Amino acid sequence: MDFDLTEEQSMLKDSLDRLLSDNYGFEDREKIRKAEPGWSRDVWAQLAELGLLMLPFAEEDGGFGGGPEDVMLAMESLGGALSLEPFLATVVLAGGALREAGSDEQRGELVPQIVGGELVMALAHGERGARYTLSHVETTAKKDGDSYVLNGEKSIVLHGADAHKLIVSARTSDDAADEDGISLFLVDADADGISRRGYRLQDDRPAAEITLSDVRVPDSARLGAEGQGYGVLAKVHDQAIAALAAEAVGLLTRILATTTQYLKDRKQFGVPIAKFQVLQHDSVDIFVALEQIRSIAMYATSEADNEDAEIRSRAASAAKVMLGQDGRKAAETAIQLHGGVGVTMEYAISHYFKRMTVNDMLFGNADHHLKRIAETGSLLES
Amino acid sequence: MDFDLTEEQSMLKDSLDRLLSDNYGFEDREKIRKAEPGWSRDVWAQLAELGLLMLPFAEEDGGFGGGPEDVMLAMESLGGALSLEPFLATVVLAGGALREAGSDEQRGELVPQIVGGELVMALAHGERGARYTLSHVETTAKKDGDSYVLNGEKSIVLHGADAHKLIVSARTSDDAADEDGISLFLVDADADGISRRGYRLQDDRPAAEITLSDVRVPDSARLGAEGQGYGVLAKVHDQAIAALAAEAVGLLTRILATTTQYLKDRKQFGVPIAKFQVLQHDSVDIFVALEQIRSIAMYATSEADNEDAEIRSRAASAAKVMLGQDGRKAAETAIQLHGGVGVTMEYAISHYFKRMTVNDMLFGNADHHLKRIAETGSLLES
Amino acid sequence: MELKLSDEQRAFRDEVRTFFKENVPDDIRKTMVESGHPTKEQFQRWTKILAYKGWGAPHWPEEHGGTGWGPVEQYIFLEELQAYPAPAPLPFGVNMVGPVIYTFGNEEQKQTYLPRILDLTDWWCQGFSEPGAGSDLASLKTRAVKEGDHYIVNGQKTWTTLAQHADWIFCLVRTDPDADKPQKGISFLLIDMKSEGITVRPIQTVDGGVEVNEVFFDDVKVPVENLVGEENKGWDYAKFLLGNERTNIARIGMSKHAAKRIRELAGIELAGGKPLIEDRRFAEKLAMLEIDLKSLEITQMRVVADDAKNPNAKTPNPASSILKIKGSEIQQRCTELLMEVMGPYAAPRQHDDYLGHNEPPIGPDYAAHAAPGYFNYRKVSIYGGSNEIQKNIIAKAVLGF
Amino acid sequence: MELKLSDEQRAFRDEVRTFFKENVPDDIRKTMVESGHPTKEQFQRWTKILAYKGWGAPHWPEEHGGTGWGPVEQYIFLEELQAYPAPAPLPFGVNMVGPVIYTFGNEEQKQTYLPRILDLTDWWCQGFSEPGAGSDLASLKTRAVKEGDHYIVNGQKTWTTLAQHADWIFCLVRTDPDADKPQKGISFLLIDMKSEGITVRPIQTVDGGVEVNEVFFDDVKVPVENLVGEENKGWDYAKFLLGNERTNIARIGMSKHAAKRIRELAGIELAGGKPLIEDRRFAEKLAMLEIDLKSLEITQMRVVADDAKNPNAKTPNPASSILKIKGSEIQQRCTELLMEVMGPYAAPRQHDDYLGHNEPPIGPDYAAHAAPGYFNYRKVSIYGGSNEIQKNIIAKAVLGF
Repeated sequence: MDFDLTEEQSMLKDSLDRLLSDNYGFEDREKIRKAEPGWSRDVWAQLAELGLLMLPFAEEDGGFGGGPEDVMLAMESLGGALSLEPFLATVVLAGGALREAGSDEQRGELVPQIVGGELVMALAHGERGARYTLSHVETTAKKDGDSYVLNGEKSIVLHGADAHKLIVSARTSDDAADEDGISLFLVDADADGISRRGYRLQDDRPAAEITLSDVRVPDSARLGAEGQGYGVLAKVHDQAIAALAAEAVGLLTRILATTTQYLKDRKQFGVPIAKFQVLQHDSVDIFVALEQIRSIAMYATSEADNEDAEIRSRAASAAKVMLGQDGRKAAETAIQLHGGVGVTMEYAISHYFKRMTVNDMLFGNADHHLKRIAETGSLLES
Repeated sequence: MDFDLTEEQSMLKDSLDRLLSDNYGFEDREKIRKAEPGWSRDVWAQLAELGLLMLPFAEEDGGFGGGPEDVMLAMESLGGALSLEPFLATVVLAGGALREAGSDEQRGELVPQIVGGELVMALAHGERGARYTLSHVETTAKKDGDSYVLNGEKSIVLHGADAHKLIVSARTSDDAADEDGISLFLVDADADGISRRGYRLQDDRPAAEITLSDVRVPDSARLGAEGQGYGVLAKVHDQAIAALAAEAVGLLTRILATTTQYLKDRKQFGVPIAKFQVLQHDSVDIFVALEQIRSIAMYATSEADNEDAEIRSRAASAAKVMLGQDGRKAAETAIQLHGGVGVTMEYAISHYFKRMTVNDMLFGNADHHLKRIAETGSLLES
Repeated sequence: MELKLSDEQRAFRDEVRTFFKENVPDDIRKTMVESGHPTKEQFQRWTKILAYKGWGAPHWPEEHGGTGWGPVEQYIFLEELQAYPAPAPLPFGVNMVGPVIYTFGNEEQKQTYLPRILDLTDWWCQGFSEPGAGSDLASLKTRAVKEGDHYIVNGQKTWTTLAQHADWIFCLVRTDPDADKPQKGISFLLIDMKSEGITVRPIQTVDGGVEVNEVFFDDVKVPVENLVGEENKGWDYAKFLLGNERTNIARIGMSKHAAKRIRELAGIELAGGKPLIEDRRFAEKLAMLEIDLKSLEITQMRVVADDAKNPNAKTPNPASSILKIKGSEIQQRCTELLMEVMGPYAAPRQHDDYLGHNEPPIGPDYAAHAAPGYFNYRKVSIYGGSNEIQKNIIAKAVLGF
Repeated sequence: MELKLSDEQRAFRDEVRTFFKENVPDDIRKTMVESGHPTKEQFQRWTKILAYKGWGAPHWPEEHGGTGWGPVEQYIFLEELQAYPAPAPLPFGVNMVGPVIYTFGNEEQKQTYLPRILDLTDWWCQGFSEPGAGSDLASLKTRAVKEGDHYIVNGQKTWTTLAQHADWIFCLVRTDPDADKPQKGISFLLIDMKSEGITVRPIQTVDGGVEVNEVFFDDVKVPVENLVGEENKGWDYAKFLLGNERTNIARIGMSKHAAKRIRELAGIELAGGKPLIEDRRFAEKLAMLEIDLKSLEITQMRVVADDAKNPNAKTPNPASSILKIKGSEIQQRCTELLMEVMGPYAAPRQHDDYLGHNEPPIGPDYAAHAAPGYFNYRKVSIYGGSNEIQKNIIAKAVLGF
């Protein structure tokens, strides 16, 4: 039982927070989100320089040798700043698949580029027919000599339009929703046969629809064993959920601070509206949600590397349920407490609200994960 | 679209409210509940005299010829007084089965006795294995010459210990949970082979466990066609739910009045606690629940005689869901607003809270009815 | 007690329903179904159709060009309209300034403005709110100083809905800054939006749209004949106007349409290989929504019936006060559930305003407006007196706190 | 960050767990599982077992007969105890008056009272609350007038838990009615319940039990040596006592046991022919409860770890303030869900108090206490500072309102 940061972690967190407060204030972020590509290559380079992009990679691959806990600290700070940078896409999602399934050669080539901030990657997994079923893959990879030919459409790929390399899930055997038969492939984003349509999510994060038409990749581009991609995807998604939970702690910390400050500043009929008990208690509800989500984020993080997939994924599901319920409710409350200005784009609070809303749609919403937990027995026995 | 009471209804309601306020105040009721049989034969006689027990019976049977709306008015007033009288058991449940399935002869014999207050009846339907499945009947009725022999156990029969006559559901064919094959029988409560164990529900209403061992009744005791009892039971239970919804309006009206008065009277740190905005808003939530439940009670009542069983039962289910959710929540809020005294038996509020709680357990709880509605399509198209 | 419509009422409903079916242009209905945000041209075209039928102002007396309908007919009309769905008459002219003009305005004002409201020849907007004032309307700072036969207006209004389309704005302005109470010394002015010195600045809302605006007045000259009623009595007219606002605040018809659409689309979208509507949790959430909506519909009918019975009642039916609270909650739940139907496809942003777009949709073509609708509808528990304010009002007026 | 126990902590937990397994009498565990209301004899028997082991007062310093454990050990002990489940040491002696005596009492008082608290030779009860005072403790009216070597006490206390079993009561009494503030002029007295002039009147609670009482004082003579600390300084000691109350307020272990039992019984009770636990809605409600509980457990651990790190911190970890709110909500949801498991069989009332009954059960034998437990647990969001008060405290202390 230990909740202290190491000295290294404290220092990194301080540096990161300073970097973000200097370069990622609301006005900075407004400029970034309104321009292409929707994130800041300059900030990304600074994050690389700070060592943030190396955190979860193994030392032998050129990383820092950290773990989910370090990602948690990073995501919390990035969340506080409402970051639009490709950290989740590159380091957590694609990077996670690389860590989990990449060969020595693959890691040796790519990790240093990620760490250096030169390589942006994306995990191209979602498909139109999947909704939240992780094993739903219709994209096919047909073996042809010593290469594979990929065909299919990938949807809502985070940072898919600006990634240099994609990790694509494709079916090498079995049927659409089977867990067996999914393989992962490293694909250059500008390979022949790939077309991408970039857009923004409701909260301004960049994403893309990606079509693969007869995209040919060599055997060596396969990540991990053929047909065994599901386990990798499951783990990576659980880790991504833990990361979103940490992000939510950052979001809610800022939501709470912004809201209480607003209530103290805003006067009506001559008194600060913070004097109204109902508004105070609503703010307390946000505080309670923040602290409870902080706890569940720690839980999901502490299990994120667990090799027992059931324990790991139940912890992730528990966190995702709370984000979608308590987290979203808290964000809605914050909007309500802000009144009219809360529903304008001119106040930061609406952007936090949208991030919290969109996060519920990623990697399975609250209902999806509640069902998953309910179907797998008690959460308390693990 | 018309929400006015007729002159007759207004007069009856006024008389009933006067009778109850004269004879059924909290102290009166305390005496009644603490004695046997747990209700007042004296008040029952007065209710009969007032004409309350004749309301829903046909004029040709000696009744008033009223309908669910009249029952609604009666139940609302009885609910306000937290009545322990066998109105629901005798007039709504058993009386309903009699109205629906009784032969001219059966009605001709029994209705006048009910109307006169001499005959208390109970519907002996529930069984241990049923939970909330209405068609679950394991009690058997075996044809033997020109009589039936009944065997089985009936459970949580409202007013079962003090009823003079029972209407017993028993299976004449098919299997435990089938809708077909259930028949209804009129049985003298002191017939050979019947043993009864009386007790009180958590809110002090009398109930009983009833065992039938080789209870022999003549063919003429069958109520309605053989094997066709389910439709009767379904209708009667929908009507009982509408009656409980009306009762809840009475309960909540009193809960709201008691609570707001308490907040105005109770002082802490020198000021009435009614000054606290949070407690005011909590009271408003009770008010909102009351008005919404008043509306849904009207809906269930207006459909309670509908021959389209689906429309009728969906309206009843809608009401029951609101009673179990909004109604119970409002009662819990009232307890919380009362603080310590709210959890003592010495304040009326705890008794209202218990009635509201127990009502959720009768005739299917909120979850049961929500499932029923969700399975049968939209509520809005009817 | 009879919850169903009378034969006469049913006939009226059928007439209204048939009229919508035959007269609402398809493109306008489509816009209502998809986004709920008609264009200016669509509003104008549809209002002219309504006005031609004589239904431009459902609750105005006949002498001013209204329908002369009672509360029940108005209720039926609006419910049917929302459920079809078709755009409701724009409230700024018909619900707000119109009744002020025919109640407090002079003959010339009535002649000039009322007919042009009915067919949307004049698009009005509302100049009440000011920055930082919120529910404390009376703290307004916009000044109007009389100089000869004009007022010179300076100041700023905000939350002015659809001001970008407006021809006229009705404003509360301070004409006597020395009055002993902030409510005194306020006047009610009608101002031509084409006047020199008016600037409209759009406020982008959380859904990406520009529904509201700031309106700046910089030495704007307003003829004295544009004063409604008496100078410094504007607060009375404003209270009258706000008192009319509760008409159809529950928007049952709109939520009914939304619930129907949720059910329809949840029958198309698949979750785990089966239509989402067959998912028990989803189906139960929708059922719960419908139960609350059914109950509120009857609450609304109780209020309407009461209004019809007591047309001049000073104190409204206590149940009316919950229409705003429950109505807005239900509307919000509709937008949330619709968003949930889309699953991940509520996430992509497909346009930045209400003007539509030409690119093919990402995911299903009905997904684009789901999240913006949810974002946008956070407003319904904020505006028109936030739900917290509504509860304060009930606590005082109904519960006697 | 490490959420798991260290090897050392795990060893301690195993020791505690083994001790309970080997030493909690079966009948006492059964009572805890079924009703959570041990009899007086059971409390006494169990406390003697704990005391014999040296664990009578988990959080007292060793010099007074306590364990000397740090926050982490205390936490583990209580969690394991609740989860077993076994009765927690009665708070009135061990948590409340004991620390007041060893902190503010004189040597003779320590010698006299502390050992008898540890093994429940003396059963204490609390005389703080008075009728109509609620959270406004300082408004107390019970008077103590010094006459020679006695105080003469007159007045009334209420909400006195288990006073019917008590040997002693610790009371706040007003010794100086003319003090300039109500908090001044209050003294802290220890009163023998056998004293002449004391009457105990049970208050029947909503569950039918008699857990609380009114205690009347009619010219009760109390020796002056029963004064703790200084006269008129009682308010300070009371504040100290109340400040200790947050120990284990979340009762995670108890809720864990409850969740386990709900799951077990929902596996037995059938709904529509299948175990209730297979009903999706029920299973999801239980899962939701477990998620909240898991999260609160970690919040509790954060607070415990913080306490262990900063044993003398003046300001508690802000997260500690939510333990009461969420802990009580979760306990209430446990009682509600357990009641729901019983379906209609939660309705029959099978006894009027905690003393058990000899009749065969109506329905399943585990149903009898479900509804009373639900009724009774409404109190946990009321007592010890209602959840509304807790939110006021957070609003002020944490959010700076």
